[in-house]
Amino acid sequence: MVPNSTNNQVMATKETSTGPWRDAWRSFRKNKGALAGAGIVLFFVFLACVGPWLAPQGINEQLLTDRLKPPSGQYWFGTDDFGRDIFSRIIHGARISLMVGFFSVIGSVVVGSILGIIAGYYGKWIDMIISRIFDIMLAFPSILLAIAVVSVLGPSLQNALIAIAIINIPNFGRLIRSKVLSIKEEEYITSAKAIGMRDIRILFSHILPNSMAPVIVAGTLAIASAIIEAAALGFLGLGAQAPAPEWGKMLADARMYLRNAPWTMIFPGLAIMLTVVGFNLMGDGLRDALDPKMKN
Amino acid sequence: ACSSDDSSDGDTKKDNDEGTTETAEEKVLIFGRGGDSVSLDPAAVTDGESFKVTQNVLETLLNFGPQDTTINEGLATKWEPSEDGLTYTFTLREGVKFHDGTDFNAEAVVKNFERWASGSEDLFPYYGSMFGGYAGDEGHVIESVTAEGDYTVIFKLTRAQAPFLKNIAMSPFAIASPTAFEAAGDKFGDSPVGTGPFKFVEWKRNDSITIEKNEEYWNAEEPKLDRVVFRAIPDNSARLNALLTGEIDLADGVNPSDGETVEGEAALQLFERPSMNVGYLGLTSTRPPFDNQKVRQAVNYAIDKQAIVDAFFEGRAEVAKNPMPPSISGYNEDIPGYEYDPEKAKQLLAEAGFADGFEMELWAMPVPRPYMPDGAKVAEAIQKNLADVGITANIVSYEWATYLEKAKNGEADAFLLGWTGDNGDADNFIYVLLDEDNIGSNNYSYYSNDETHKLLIEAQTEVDEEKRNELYKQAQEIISEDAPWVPLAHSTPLLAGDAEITNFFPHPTGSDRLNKVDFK
Amino acid sequence: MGERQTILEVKDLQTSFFTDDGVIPSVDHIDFHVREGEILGIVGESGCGKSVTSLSIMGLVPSPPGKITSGQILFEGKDLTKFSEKEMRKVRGNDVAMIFQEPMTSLNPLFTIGNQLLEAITLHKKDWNKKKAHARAVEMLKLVGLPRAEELMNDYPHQLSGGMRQRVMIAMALVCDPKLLIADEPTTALDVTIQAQILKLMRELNERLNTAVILITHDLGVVAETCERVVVMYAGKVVEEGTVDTIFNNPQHPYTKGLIASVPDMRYKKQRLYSIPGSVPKPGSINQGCRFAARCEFVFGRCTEENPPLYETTEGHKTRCFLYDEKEVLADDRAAVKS
Amino acid sequence: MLHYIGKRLLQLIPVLLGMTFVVFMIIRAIPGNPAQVILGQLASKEAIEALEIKLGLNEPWYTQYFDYLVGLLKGDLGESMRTVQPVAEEIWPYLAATMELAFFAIIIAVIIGVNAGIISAWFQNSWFDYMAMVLALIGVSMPIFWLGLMEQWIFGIELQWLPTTGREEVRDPINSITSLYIVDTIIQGRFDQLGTVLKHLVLPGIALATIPMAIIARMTRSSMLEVMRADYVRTARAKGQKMFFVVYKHALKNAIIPVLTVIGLQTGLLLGGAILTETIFGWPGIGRYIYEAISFRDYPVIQSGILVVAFIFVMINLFVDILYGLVDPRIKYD
Amino acid sequence: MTEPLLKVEGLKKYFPVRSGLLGKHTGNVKAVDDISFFVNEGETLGIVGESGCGKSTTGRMLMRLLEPTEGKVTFNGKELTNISKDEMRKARREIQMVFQDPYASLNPRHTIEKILMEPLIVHNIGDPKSRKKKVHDFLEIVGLSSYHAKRYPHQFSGGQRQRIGIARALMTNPKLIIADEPVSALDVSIQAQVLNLMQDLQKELKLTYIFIAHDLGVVRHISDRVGVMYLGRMVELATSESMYAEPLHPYTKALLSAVPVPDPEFKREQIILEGDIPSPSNPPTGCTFHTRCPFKMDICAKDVPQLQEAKTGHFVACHLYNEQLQH
Ligand SMILES: Nc1ncnc2c1ncn2[C@@H]1O[C@H](COP(=O)(O)OP(=O)(O)OP(=O)(O)O)[C@@H](O)[C@H]1O
Ligand SMILES: Nc1ncnc2c1ncn2[C@@H]1O[C@H](COP(=O)(O)OP(=O)(O)OP(=O)(O)O)[C@@H](O)[C@H]1O
Ligand SMILES: [Mg+2]
Ligand SMILES: [Mg+2]
Repeated sequence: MVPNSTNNQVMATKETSTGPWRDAWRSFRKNKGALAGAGIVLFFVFLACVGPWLAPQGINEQLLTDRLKPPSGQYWFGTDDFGRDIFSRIIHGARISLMVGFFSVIGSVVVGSILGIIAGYYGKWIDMIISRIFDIMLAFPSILLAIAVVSVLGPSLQNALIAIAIINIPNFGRLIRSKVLSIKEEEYITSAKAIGMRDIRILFSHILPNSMAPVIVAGTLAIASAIIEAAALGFLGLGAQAPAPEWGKMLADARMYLRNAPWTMIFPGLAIMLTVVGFNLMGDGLRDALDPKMKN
Repeated sequence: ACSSDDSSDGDTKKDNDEGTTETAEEKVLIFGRGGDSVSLDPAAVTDGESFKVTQNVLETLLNFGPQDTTINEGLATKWEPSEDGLTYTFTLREGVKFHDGTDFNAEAVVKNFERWASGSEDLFPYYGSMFGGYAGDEGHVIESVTAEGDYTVIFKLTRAQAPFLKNIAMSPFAIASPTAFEAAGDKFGDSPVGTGPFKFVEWKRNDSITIEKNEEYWNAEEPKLDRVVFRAIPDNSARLNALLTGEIDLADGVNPSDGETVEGEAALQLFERPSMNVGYLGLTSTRPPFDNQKVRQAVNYAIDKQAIVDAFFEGRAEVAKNPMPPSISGYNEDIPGYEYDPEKAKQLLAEAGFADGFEMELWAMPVPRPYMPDGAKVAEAIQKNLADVGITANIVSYEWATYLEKAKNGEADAFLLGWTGDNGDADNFIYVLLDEDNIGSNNYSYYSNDETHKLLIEAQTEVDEEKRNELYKQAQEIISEDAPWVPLAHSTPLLAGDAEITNFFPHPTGSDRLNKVDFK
Repeated sequence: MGERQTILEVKDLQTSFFTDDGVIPSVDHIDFHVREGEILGIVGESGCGKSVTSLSIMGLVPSPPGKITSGQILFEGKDLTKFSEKEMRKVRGNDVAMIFQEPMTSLNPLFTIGNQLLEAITLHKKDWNKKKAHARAVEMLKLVGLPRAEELMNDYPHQLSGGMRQRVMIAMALVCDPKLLIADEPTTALDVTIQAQILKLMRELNERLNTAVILITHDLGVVAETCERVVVMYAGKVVEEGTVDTIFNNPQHPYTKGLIASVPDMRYKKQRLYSIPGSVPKPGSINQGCRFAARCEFVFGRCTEENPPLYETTEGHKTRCFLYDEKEVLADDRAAVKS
Repeated sequence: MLHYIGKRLLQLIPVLLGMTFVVFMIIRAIPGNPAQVILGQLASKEAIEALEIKLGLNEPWYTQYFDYLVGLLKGDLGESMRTVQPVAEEIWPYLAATMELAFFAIIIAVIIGVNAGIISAWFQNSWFDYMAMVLALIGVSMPIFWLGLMEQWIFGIELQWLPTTGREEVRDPINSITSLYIVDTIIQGRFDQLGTVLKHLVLPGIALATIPMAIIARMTRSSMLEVMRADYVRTARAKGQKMFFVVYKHALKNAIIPVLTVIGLQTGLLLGGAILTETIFGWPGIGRYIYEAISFRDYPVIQSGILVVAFIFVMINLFVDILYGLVDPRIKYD
Repeated sequence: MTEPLLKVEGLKKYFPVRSGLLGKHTGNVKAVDDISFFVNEGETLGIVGESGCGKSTTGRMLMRLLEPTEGKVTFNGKELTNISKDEMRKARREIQMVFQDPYASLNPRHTIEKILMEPLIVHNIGDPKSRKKKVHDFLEIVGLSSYHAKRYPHQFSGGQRQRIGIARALMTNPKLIIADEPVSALDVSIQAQVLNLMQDLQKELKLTYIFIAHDLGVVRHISDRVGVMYLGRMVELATSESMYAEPLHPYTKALLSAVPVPDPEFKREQIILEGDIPSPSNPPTGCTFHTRCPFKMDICAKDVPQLQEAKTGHFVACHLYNEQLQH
């Protein structure tokens, strides 16, 4: 008699077949800022993918007779001191910046996650050691660490990427460690234990998926800062090498033309800012959508 | 022994007080530059930023000309070489006092040379390299330095050294107060005491060095300025900004691209430092394919030097064809140099068996230098030129110290580098940069040729100027043919200053004497 | 017992939340009143709008997204909904005070008990000097039965147990002699033995100070033991109102009946609990008809079409159910069936 | 409390020790020989070898490391290979310059960031909130060197309002006693000079403050939003407290703890991470000092410089942890 | 008398309190301190007590979700406290648990189907198809529908989630279910639904329950026997009739009298206890209740009273009922 009473219950939500991800997407979709951010990011991802076919010029088509030409119908963003089309270079550069962002963050997420999970899940002395390593890395002035790493490996885009990945490891490591620690205490973990589940399965089936949301959020935001860090390394001459159109390097190279040919600085600067704003907006939106604590 | 320190300290304070009360009439020159000095003991350092300061605090026995490297009076008023070139007699200026009040005399000169000769390369690096080593070393050129009376010093050499007088005129061999350096020991470089037109006042590390007028300077007319402050502003653009805002009066290391801007500003003037340098693309002749002379020549033909000079030196440089600038005696005008000729280059490549080109690393300097204001950009331009003849050049760069070390180890295929002369002697270019003796040192391209070696060694001891020049010209011919480098440019480094500045003559060595400088 | 003055009258109050999912009327046209010195209980299940009602009275509905969308709250004849924020501030803590459900979180953890008590005093007694205020604070702490009152003034909330904190909250609410005290589930977070202490204290204080109390709770037992009159809420509506005795002895609304029947009684063992089928509707999901219709055993056509009004069946006993509409012939019969 | 500090300091030892080790190994992995760098391009092989012996570079790394640690224990930070000065003596003016700049920046960042965050949270979704958050977003999205150059261009050159480089008006130099010019000018009563010192701080200070300001503003906002929903905030309002005091007294004190963490972290980051700002604004700070030491392979300077910066970083964070206890009586140190 | 399904002897759980530099062990939180009881097959044992008295700790130790500090748990003749972890894991097939918080105990990222399937996969029961069928069957059994299988926990109300929690506990056909405050978080009307469901299931599936709660009414309603805990100790254990009709321990008396009864006409003498529950990290000596006890004697502060049978089937740990004292 009791069971049948539920059939006429009013369901809590009208839509059927939704999941946490879909829910997150719904809340994300409502957030205008986040959508704008995602739009910007998608736009740059698009550029990165098809840029080479879109750009009117290659990355190193010099025309020394057309040096430092202001923006015009022919050169939308003007030309640089080699007479190269800045517009084309920025389009090509999207790929570099996104690559640095994505891969460095993936690198630090992978390494950071492994260390963080081990520390958080196994605790005790392993946690002690890993946490101390994180402390050491965090106490390092990060830009100096990056410079030192690039100095060891030699300046190149790939090495800049590695350096940025390294300096971000402890951030992710600590994030995941604390997440694992808190999820470990959740009741659904106890309930998984209560049904007799093995530790390792609990780790992969319950703890990991549930710690992903903050990692995705932090990762998106970290991509933003990685792009800026790459630009800073580029500015110091420690990033991508010529003639790669890395935006930070373009800025650094153009710095002496700030007065004579401001477009050489303005456009790459705007490109960096826009991309970074895009990732930040998207990250904030994801945080609101994925991190229930922030939900009102 | 401490008295000298104390008195100079006392002076400093007193003058400081005066300084602050009389700011209105004081003539202060603020000289912005790219880096700080390492030490103010000129003998102990090799960097130009140190000499920029010491040049005005300590003086050498002989001076270079105002804008060249001819030999002029300094602390010595007369100098006489013996016939065989083994003995030099210097007559010293009388009535000169060090800033600490002690007398400048022959004794002081002897003590300075004794100090250097008893040192080692890490203490007094230039002494060893210019005079063949230190006391007791086999190659040491200076056999003895002796005082005869108060104002005569006699140098005895073990063998003739052609550029000896030029060496004596170099900044590192400025005479310091023996009382001071004996008292200060290692710390002498913190507060140098010399006879120069300016006295050392204060050093705020990485920020500023202040020197002030030496009221007791032997030339009563000089200096005109009351105080000079050397400020370190590493970024070229920022330095120029500081000049534009009036925070500094004179800026070293102006980007060629900013030359026009400065010329366009009424309140500013542009100074050109006479060129005494060479910027080049070194081709490591031990590394294939650059062990092939034809390939090296092909690369020489492939690069459009004029375009590079126009674009990245903004035309403020002379296209180079020899390893040294034309202002140096012994320069060979008759060398034709390599014209920009991609066809010829391709042909040579084909002859060498590289019709389809090849792939190589092209090393780009990570730092600006007067002889190469922007290595990375020059590299990009070269990369393009090489691509046009079928050579794929990948630009690589290392952090500066690594760059030099790796290049020195012969790890580079082709690398950008350059050299600013120390004393304006041909030896200081050709021998130092291209002789087989200097492989593993400054001969980064690993060029070795017995013929040039013979010529260059002979020239070192040849006292007759004519004959010596002839030897160098021969060497240049051979080098041009062997093409271990692509000489690119002899640049004219730029400085910018307040329009009010007068009598500032930038010196080709990079160390400027400011004793005549004045404000309108 | 003489007829007491009504000090608070809530008329047709509607408070809505303007959310992304639309406008949710969490409190939907409710009416009730409180008389001087009485304890009025408001019961209802989670989410039925009890807290929103009390916050509406205090003018503390979080805004945005909440807003009082219609109705009046007459406190001593003056409509609080028309008050400016400044006027409201004078009322809060002074004429109407409130204590909240969670004694653990309702005190600011970073300030001493004394500091928070004194704040409550000096806000309204501007002319009192420090000493007087302090004396009053200590007096109140003693009044609510806290030992070591002087020392407690310098303690921080975390140094106190839950029961003690709730006593502090009560002291703080009563410090300015309010005419009305709203207690929003003051004992829900406490253990039974501590709950008994607090409820006893509240009854005593009510008698001694003659402060009117609105006691909000979801525990029918608490209501039965503490209150004089009861308002039963369901999904933002008042469904029944009456004295404690009538509500418990003669519940009329099917919801009230079900509620009372579904509580396990400690005194005897029921073979099987009565259970109301289904669950509480999400606010705003039912706009038409009686909100309880979907769970009601006695549902009939009209229930899902019209919104039932409050029928006053006997003096002071009101029910929002068509079963008590005189027009409904069947009503009496049906009601008889159950009770 | 003292016990707690002692314990924390003890815990620092392995971190700092690990730190020295990491730095030691990394810098030795950088290709390039200090002896070569010191002696310059002219140096002969023999000279380099001789200098290596003199600098102890020929010893195996563990001997060098051990010697360095022994030196550290004696309070000896080593001697700069380049300037032949004891690092301990040399480092202070650089550190002072950076500290002055970093603290100035963090103070700007805190004052503006915290207040902007509070007001944004208080008036959530108001135009102020939107503006402040958009600005904060742009703040974290801007490469700092580009901001610095733009600042110089606009406020220095075009408007001529503020000096663009250095710490002082060199025509009227400051008599340095502590190397902290603000302190120096005050103790000497030179308030005119204090003005110029502050003026010099403005542009680099703003460049440096931008990112922490934005981060602090966002952090404060979200922390405040959370706290403003707390029950005790409602309690305070129910007492009849003014909104201003509710926000600035009750809510802020609770919201500030996560913000303090951020402030501590950011202050620490500024100390070592101001290299670009220091370069662009010709600021003789520790970041540039270490950066240049890296390019000169001045091992002792790099090792000790980074160690000092890291030490200050952890000390600041320790200080922040102690601050927590002052703010929050629930936190006990034992 | 047959052997009880579960027997607990001298169970203890001390949580170490660490402090100082190296985390020196400076004391213990005696969360559970020497309790013994048994549960017969098919019956429901209720455990009541105020917050922090060690109810959940006890429940968790029975399944070794927490390792007991001391004591013996025998289930179905097997001593659970000395088998290996892996064996214990397997033994959990027989003992299952229902948790208090219907929101926190379900992984928000898994569908109901996945949540319910998990115990079957873990214990390797059946093949995918039969598992699916079983999931659907049990959804029906707990009063949900099979179309709910594809949904996520947040799409259900609290009562529905608790049904899911119960279904999960039933998936492996356990003998014993430990329910830790399964209805505390639920509204009254929903609470009744869940209690009814649990009773129905017990009958149908011959389940044994250990039912932990703090609501005395609920416990009385569902339990055959009731144990009362105070500060880590079991102070009274009896059939629910006996316990509610005639509580012996002063604490139980006070507890029962403090419970508000939803009947305005019901009048009784309330025993209002003074003060708060002491901290388990620093429990009073002797009888832990003596600090609040209205009938305190000298011995109470000294000796720990043992749980002993005062009447048939009615155990109490109080010196008032100590035979030695009575002569
Ligand atoms: N800030 C808010 N935003 C949106 N909706 C709200 C907000 N606060 C309350 N509500 C809605 O108002 C309804 C009534 O909430 P209220 O807090 O008054 O319930 P309650 O009866 O006090 O329940 P409980 O017993 O859980 O305290 C809730 O269903 C909720 O959806
Ligand atoms: N992991 C732990 N470490 C230290 N102390 C603990 C731990 N778990 C529980 N305790 C303590 O043990 C005591 C008993 O806790 P337990 O959770 O068993 O109580 P409970 O009776 O279930 O209470 P509630 O009704 O609040 O659920 C409490 O005082 C608690 O603080
Ligand atoms: Mg409520
Ligand atoms: Mg519990």
